[in-house]
Amino acid sequence: ACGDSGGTSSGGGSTSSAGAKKTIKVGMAYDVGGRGDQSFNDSAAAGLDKAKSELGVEVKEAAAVNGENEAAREERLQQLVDAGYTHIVAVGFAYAKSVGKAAKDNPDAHFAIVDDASADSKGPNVDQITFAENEGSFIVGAAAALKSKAGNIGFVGGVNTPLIKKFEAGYVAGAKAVNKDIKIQIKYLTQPPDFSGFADPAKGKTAAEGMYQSGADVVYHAAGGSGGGVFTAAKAANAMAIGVDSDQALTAPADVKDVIITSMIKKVDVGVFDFIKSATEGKELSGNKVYDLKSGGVDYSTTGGKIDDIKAKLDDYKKQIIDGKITVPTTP
Amino acid sequence: MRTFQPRRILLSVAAPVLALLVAFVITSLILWAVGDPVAEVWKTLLGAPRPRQVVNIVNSASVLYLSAIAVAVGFRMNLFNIGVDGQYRVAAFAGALFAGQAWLPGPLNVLLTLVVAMVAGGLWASIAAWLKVRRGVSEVISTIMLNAIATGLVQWLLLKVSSQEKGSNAIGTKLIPESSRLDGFALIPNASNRVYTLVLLAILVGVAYWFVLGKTRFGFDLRATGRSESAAVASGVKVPRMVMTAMIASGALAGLVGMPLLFGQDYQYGTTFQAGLGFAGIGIALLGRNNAIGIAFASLLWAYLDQQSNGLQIRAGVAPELVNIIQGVILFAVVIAYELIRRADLRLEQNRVARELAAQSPSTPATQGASA
Amino acid sequence: MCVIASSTQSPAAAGVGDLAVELEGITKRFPGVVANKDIAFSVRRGTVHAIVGENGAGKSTLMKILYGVQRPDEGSIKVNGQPVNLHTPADAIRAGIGMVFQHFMLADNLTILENVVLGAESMHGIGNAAREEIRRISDDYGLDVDADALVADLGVGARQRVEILKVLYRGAKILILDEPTAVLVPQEVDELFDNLRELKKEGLTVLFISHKLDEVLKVADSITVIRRGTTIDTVDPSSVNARQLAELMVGSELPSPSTEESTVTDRPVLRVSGLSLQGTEGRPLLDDISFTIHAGEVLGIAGVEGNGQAELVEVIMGMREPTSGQVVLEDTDISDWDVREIREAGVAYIPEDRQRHGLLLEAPLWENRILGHQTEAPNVRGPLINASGARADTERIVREYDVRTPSVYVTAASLSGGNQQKLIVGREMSHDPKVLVAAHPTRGVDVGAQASIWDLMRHARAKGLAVLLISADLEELIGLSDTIQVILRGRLTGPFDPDTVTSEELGAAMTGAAADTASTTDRPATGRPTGDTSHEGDHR
Amino acid sequence: MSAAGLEVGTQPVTTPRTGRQRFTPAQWAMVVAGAIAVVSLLRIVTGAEDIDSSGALSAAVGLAVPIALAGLGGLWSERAGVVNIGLEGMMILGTWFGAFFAIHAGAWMGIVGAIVGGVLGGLIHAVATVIFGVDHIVSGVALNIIGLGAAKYLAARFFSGLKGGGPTQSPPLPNLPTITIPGLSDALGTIEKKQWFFVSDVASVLRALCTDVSVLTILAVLLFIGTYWVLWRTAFGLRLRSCGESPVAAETLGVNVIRYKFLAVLISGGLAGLGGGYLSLVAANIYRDGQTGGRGFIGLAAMIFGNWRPGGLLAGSGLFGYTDALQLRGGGETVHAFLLLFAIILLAIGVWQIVKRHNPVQGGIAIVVGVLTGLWYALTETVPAELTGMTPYVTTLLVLAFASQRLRMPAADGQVYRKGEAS
Ligand SMILES: Nc1ncnc2c1ncn2[C@@H]1O[C@H](COP(=O)(O)OP(=O)(O)OP(=O)(O)O)[C@@H](O)[C@H]1O
Ligand SMILES: Nc1ncnc2c1ncn2[C@@H]1O[C@H](COP(=O)(O)OP(=O)(O)OP(=O)(O)O)[C@@H](O)[C@H]1O
Ligand SMILES: [Mg+2]
Ligand SMILES: [Mg+2]
Repeated sequence: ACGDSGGTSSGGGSTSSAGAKKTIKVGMAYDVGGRGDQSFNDSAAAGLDKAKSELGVEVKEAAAVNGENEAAREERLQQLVDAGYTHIVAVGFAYAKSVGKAAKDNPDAHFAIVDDASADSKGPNVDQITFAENEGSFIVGAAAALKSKAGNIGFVGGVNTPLIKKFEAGYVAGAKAVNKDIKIQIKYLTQPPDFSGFADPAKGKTAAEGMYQSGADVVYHAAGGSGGGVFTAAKAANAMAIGVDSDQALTAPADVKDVIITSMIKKVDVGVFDFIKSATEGKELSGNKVYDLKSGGVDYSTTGGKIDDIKAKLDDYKKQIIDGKITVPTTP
Repeated sequence: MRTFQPRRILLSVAAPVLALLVAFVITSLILWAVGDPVAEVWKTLLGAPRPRQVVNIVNSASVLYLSAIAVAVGFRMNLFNIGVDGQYRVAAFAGALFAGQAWLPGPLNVLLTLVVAMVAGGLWASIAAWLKVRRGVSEVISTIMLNAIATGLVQWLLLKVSSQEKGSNAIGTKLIPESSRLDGFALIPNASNRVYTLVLLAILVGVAYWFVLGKTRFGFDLRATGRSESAAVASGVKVPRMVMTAMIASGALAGLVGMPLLFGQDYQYGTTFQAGLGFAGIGIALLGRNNAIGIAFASLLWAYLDQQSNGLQIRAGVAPELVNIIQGVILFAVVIAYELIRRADLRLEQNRVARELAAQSPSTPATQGASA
Repeated sequence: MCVIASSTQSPAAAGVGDLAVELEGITKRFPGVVANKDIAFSVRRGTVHAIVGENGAGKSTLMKILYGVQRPDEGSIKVNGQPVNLHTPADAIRAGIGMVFQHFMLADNLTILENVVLGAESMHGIGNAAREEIRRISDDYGLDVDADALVADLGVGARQRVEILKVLYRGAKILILDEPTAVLVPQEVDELFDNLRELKKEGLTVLFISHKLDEVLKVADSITVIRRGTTIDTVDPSSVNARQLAELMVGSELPSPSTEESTVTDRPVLRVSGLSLQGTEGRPLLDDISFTIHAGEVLGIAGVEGNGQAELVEVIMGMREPTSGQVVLEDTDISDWDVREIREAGVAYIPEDRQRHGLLLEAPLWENRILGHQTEAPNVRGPLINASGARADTERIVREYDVRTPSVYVTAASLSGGNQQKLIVGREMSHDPKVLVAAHPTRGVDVGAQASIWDLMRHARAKGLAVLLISADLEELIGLSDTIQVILRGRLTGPFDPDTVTSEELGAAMTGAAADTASTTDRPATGRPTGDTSHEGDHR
Repeated sequence: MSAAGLEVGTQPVTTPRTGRQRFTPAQWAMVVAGAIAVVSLLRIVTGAEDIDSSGALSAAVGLAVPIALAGLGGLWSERAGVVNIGLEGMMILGTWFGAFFAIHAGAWMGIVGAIVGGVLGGLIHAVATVIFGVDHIVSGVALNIIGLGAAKYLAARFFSGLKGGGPTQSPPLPNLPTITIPGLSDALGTIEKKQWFFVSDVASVLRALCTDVSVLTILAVLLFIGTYWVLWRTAFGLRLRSCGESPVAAETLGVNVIRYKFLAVLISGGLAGLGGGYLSLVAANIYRDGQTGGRGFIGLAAMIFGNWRPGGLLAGSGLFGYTDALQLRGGGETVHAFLLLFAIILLAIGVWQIVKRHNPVQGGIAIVVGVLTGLWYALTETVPAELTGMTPYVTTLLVLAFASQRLRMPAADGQVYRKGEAS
C-alpha cells in the first residue's frame, strides 16, 4: 500500500482550473474521540466549521472507533468518497496508510492528513499537514521555567507515542534554555495500544498532583482529555498549568481557567481551513506543509494575562527559533 | 450417526433466527426511544455490502475467527483465557520483529514467523498456566493482569527496536520485506481489495480445531476435563498437565491472530496495530458455542456488523458503537434461546427414553417407577 | 417469615391417635414417568410411620410434595385435619412439617448455628438467643452438637443430627426422615432410633423412609408400602416379617448377596504394604496399611465414611501419591504410576460417586464407554478416537449387561442411576482386568440392578479377578467378601471372617467402640460431605 | 461450561482447615504498625519521599475507591452464587448515568444516577442468569459488550449538543463536596514534613484520611461497613450467603432463593455503577468514553484476592490503588525504591522455603530472582517509564502467586440454580 510507484505523479495540485470559486463537499474523518474532545479533534472541527460558514461547503463527519484496524480506517475514507465527498480530511497520524491507499484508489478525490508527512500517505492528491509542536512547546517550556519559582516543573503526556514525545522534547529544551538546572518531572499516563491515557482525567489528576506535591509549580500537559485532571490538580495545589492544542484558558471549565497561564496552540483548524479554502479557489494543495512558529501554525496564547510579564522574553525566543538561531529537537 | 430428527434440527436453526429477530426488535426499540432514525439505521446496517466491503468482512472475520478459536480451546475445558488479547499482541510483536529481519527468503520467512508467533503467544500464556497449576492463581485474574503487563512490556521493547519513518508519527517494527508480503486473493469480483492469503490459515486452524478436539485422544481428554474434571481425573487425565497444554495451545493459537493483519495489511507491528481482538473473540466463541462451524458463522456475523456499522455515522448520523449493543443483545438472545431449547430438548429426550423403554419391556419388573 | 413455634393444638389436647397427615389421590408426573399415582394413606399423630419401596418407587417424590418442594398434579393433603395448600417449603414449615432429605441439605461453609437458624431467623434471631435455643434442644434430645462448629468439619452422624436439629428448631410436629440410616453404622442407627422414640414421646409424628426392612420393623408403628408410584398396602409391623414386606415391595423374593463357594487361589495379584498418606495437617489419612488380594478373592473393607476409604482407593488408583509404602500389582511396583498407566495395567475402577467420577453426564453413552480407557482398543486407533469401534462395543455392553436405554446415543444423564451403574460395570469389565477396585458398587441402585451387579462380580471373581470391595452396606460386604477388613482413622483392623462375623461386630469395629467407647461426634471428616456431592454431579 | 471454572486438582481431598482464628484488633494494629515501619525504613534508606506521602496515600484512596466499589459489587453477587464478570459493563453504565443525572439534576442526583445505571446492568445480568439460567460468564461478557456500546452510543446522542460536551465526553460535571478537618490536617502536615522515622509516616497516613476526602469516599467506606454488617450480622445476609453456599438447602428451609439472588445481583450492579459514578463524578468531574479502563475487571480480581470478604477486598483494592498511585505520581524513582523491598522479601521467602519448608527449588528460584531484583535496584537509578505502568498488575500477580492457595470461593458460586431440584 505504500511506497511511490515511480514518477507518475506530476504535481497535479495546481493543474485544476484556477480562479473560479468551486463549491466542494468535504468529508472529515476524525481520530478516536471525534468532535467535542475539547482538544485535537475539536481544533480540526473548528477549521471545518469555519469553512462551512465562510465558504459554504457541504460537510460530513465520522470518527474512528477505539481499537479498529487499518481496513476500517480505509473503509471510512472510502465511504466518504462513495457518498460523493470530494475532499477528505483525515485527522491523526493513524490514517497515514489508509490515506495513502485511498488517495491512490481515488485519484479524482483530494485528501488531507493531519500529523503525518511520511511516505505512507504521500501522493499527488494528498495534502500533508504537520506541525512543529516542538517549537510551540519550546516557548511554553520557557514560559514554565520563567514562571516557576521552585525551579521545578512537570510534563504530563497522555500516551507514550513519538508525537507526544515531540511535545516533551520541545518543552524540555525550552525550559532548559531558561534555566539549565531546572528539575523537570515527566510522566506518560499509558502505553499504546492503551490509548485511555488521552481519556482518563483521573489519571491526569493523580500524575499532576504528584508533581505539584513534589515541588513543581507549573505543569504542561499534552494529554488530550486527561488534561482536565491536570487543571483540577493545579487548582487544588494553587499552582499553574499550561494547556495544549487550543487556547484552553478559553475552552476549559470556568473554575479552572485561572490556573492556565498559557497554552501551546497547534492550529489544526488553520491547516484544515487552508486546505479547504484553497480547494474552493481551485488550487488543490498537495505535499507536506509544516505549520511552525514562523508560519504561525503553532503559537502560544496569552489569554488571561498571566504571562504578560514575560511576553517579551518569549517573543525573543520565538524570534530566535524563526530565525533559525535555535533549533528545537524533536525527540527527548 | 444419530437417528435423523427433523424437530431437533428445526429447533437448533430456530434458535439463532429467533435471537436475531429479538435483537432486531430490541435495538429498534432503543433507537426509537432515544429518537434516532430507525429506518435509516437498518438501511445502513442491512444494506447489501459492496464487493469491497465483502472482502473486508471476510478479512476481519478470519482474524476474529482465529481469536475465537483460541478462546474456545480454553472454554472447551472450562479454562477462561481472558488473555488472548495480550497473547496475540506479544506474538504479533515478536512475529513482526522476526519477519522484519528478513533472515529467510519470502514464503519461508512467513512460515517461520508463524512459528515464532505461536511460540511467543504460547510462552506468554504459559505464565498464566504455570500460575494456575503451581500456585493456584485463577486464570481469570492472571490473564487480565498479563494483558496489562503485555501492553507495557511490548511498548518498552517496541521503543527499543522501532524504526520511525521520516515525517511519520507512528512507530513500528521494521517493515517486512516485499517478498514476504502476502498479496491475497481476488476472490470477490469487482472488489478493489483482496482477501487475505492467511484466510487459509484461519480455515486450517478451524479444521485442526475440529479434528483435534473431536477426533483425537487428546481432544477427548480435553473435552472430558471440561465436562467433568473429577471424572476426567478418575479416567487418567492429568489435569494439571492438561491445563498447561490447553492454555499454551490457546496462547499459541492466539499468537496467530495478528498474522493475517501483519502479512496482509500492516507489514509491521506498531502503534496502529489493531487491539482488542481478544475480547471480541470471547463473545464470538460464546456465540458460536465453541463449535468450529458455529464460530465461523458467528465471526462472519460479527464482522458483518462491524463493517456495516462503519457507515452509520456517515449515512444515519448514529454512533457506530450502536453495533456493540446489537452484538451484546444477539449474544444474550442466542444463549437464552439455546437454553430454552436445551430444556425442551432434555424433556423430549427423557420422554423418548421413557417411552421407548416402556415399549421395550412392558413385562419387566418396574425399576423405573411407573411408566407413563 | 413467621414460623409457629408450637402449633395451636398442644399434643395433650390432640391426643395420640388423631390423624396428623392425610394424603388423598396424590399424583405426580415427570416427563416420561409417573412418580406418584393416586397415593392415599394417613399417619396417626405421635407415631413413627414408615414408608418402604424400591429405588424409584416414588417415596422421595411423595415426601417432597408433602414438604412443598414439588407440587402434586392431583390430590389433596390434610395436616391435622385441615386441608393445606403447600406451595413452598415455607408453607410446609408453617404447617409444622419438617424434613430431613435423603441427601443432606447443609451448607458446608456455614456453621451449625447458621445452618440451623437459616430461614427461621425471626424465632430467636441469629445470635446468642439462637445459640441458647440450640443448646437447649441439643441437650433435651441428646443431640450433642456444638453450635459454632463448621459443618464441613462434621462426620455424617453429626450432620444427620444437625438436620434433625434444624427441624426441631422450627418446632416441627411432623418430621419426615428420608433414608436417614443409609449412611449410618448400626450403633448410630440405634442412637437415631432412641432419638425417634424420644420425639414420639413428646407427641411428634415421624415419617420414616428406609430400604432396610429389619430397621423399619424395629422402629415403625405402621408401614406403608409403595410400588411403582402407588400405595400397595399399609401394614402393622407386628403382623409381617421382613420377607413378606420385601415381597410386597418388589412383588418377588429378595435377592441375597451371598457367594456360593470360595474361589480364592494362592496367587497374589495386588499387594499393598505399609501404605501411609500424610494429610495436610495432624493425623495421617492412611496409616501403615497392608493387605494382599489373591486371584479370585474379594477383600471387603468396611468403615464409617471418612476414615480413609476414599484415600485408599485414590492411592491405589494413582490419583494420589502415598507418603510411604508400596502398591504392587502382580510383580510390578505401581506406587508411583499414574492413573492411566495403572488402568492400562489392568486395574478396573468403579468409583464411589458414579456421576462425579465415573461418567460424563452430558456426553452420549458411547463416549462414556471410552472414558477411563482412552488408550485402549476398541476405543482408539493410535492417537485417534475410533468412534465406530466404541459405538459397536457400547452396543455390546448395553446388550450383555442389560443397560436399559433406547440407544447408545442418548446422554448418560438420561439413564436411571442403576442403568448408569451397569454401564460403568460393563465398561470396566470389558478390558480383562486383573484387579477390580469397587467402591459402593450398588449404592442407590434398586434391587434388580443390585442383583445383577452382584452376579457380575461373582462371575468375574470365579474367573480369577481380585476384587477390592468398599461398601457401607454390611450385608453386601458379608455376602460377597472372602475376607473383611475394617478401616478406622486410616488404619486397618481385622481381618474378620465373613462367615462368622455379624453386622453388629463390624459396626463396633468401625466406630472403634470395640476399643474405646468414645462418642462418634468427633470422627474424622475427610471432606466428601455426603450432603451435596451427588448433587454437584447432577448439574443439568 | 460452568462459570465455576477448573479446580486443577490443586484442592486436596481434605481441605486444610487451619486458619479459622481471626486477628484480634490488637494484632491488626501490630500488623499495620509493622507495615508502616517497613515503609518508613524503606523511605529513609532509598530517599523516595513520595512512597508514603499523604498526597500519594490520598491519591491511592482515590484510585482504590472505584475498584473497591466494583469489587464490593462482585462480592454481593458472588456471595449469592452469581459470578459477575459483567462488573466492567455495569461500571461503564454508572459513569454515563451518573454524568447524565448530574448534569440535569445536580451532583447529588448524579450519585443516584450512577446507581440506577449500574442497577440496569444488574437487572440484565439477573434476568439472564437467575431467571433464564444462562451461564454466568456468557451473560457477563455480553453485558460488558452492551455496557460499553450503550454508554458510547448514549454519550454521542445526549452529550453532543451540550456546551463543553461532545460525542465522547460530557460537559464538566458539578462538584460533590469534599471534607477536610482543617486544623488537624495542617498539624499533621507539619509533622509529616519533618521526615522523622515512623512518626512522620503515621502522620501522613492520618493526614491522607482527613484531607480532601470526597463524600463519595465516605459513602464507600460506609458501604463497606454496611456490607459486612448486613451480610454477616443479619438474617437477610445469612439467607443471601446461603444462596451462594447451598441454594438447595436454603430452598428447603423456605428461603426464596431466586428472589435473593436476583436482589443480590441488582445490588451488585448498583455498587459497580456507583464505582463508575465515582470516576465520572469525583475522580474526573466529567464523563469520557473508555473512562473505566478495565477497572471492573480489576475490581473482580481484588475481590478474589480478598477471598470474597470485604476486608480482604479492601486490602486488594488498596494495594492496587497504592501501587497505581505510586507509579502515576513518582513513576520511576518510587517504583525503583520498591525494587529494594521486593528483593528483600524474595530473599526472605527463599531462605524460609529452604530452611523451613525444605523446598530448595522454589527457594532457589526466589533467591535468584531476589538477587537479580537487588542488582537491578543497585545498578539503575530509575525504572523505565514504560515499565512502571505495570507495577500494580505485577504486584497483584506476585501477591496472588504467594497467597492464593488459601482462597475459597462460595461453594455454589457460578452454578446455575433451578428451583425444585432438591433431592
Ligand atoms: N425432578 C424429576 N424429574 C423427572 N423425574 C423425576 C424427578 N424426580 C424424580 N423423578 C423420577 O420419579 C421416580 C420416583 O423417584 P423418587 O426419587 O421419588 O424415588 P424414591 O422412591 O425416593 O427412590 P430412592 O429409593 O432411589 O430414593 C423415579 O423414576 C425418578 O426417576
Ligand atoms: N432432578 C431431576 N431432574 C430431571 N430429571 C431427573 C431428575 N432426577 C431424576 N431424573 C430422571 O429420572 C430418571 C431416573 O433417575 P433416578 O436415578 O432417580 O432413577 P431411579 O429410579 O432411582 O433409578 P435406579 O433405581 O436405577 O437408581 C432419569 O431419566 C433421570 O434423568
Ligand atoms: Mg434412585
Ligand atoms: Mg428417595
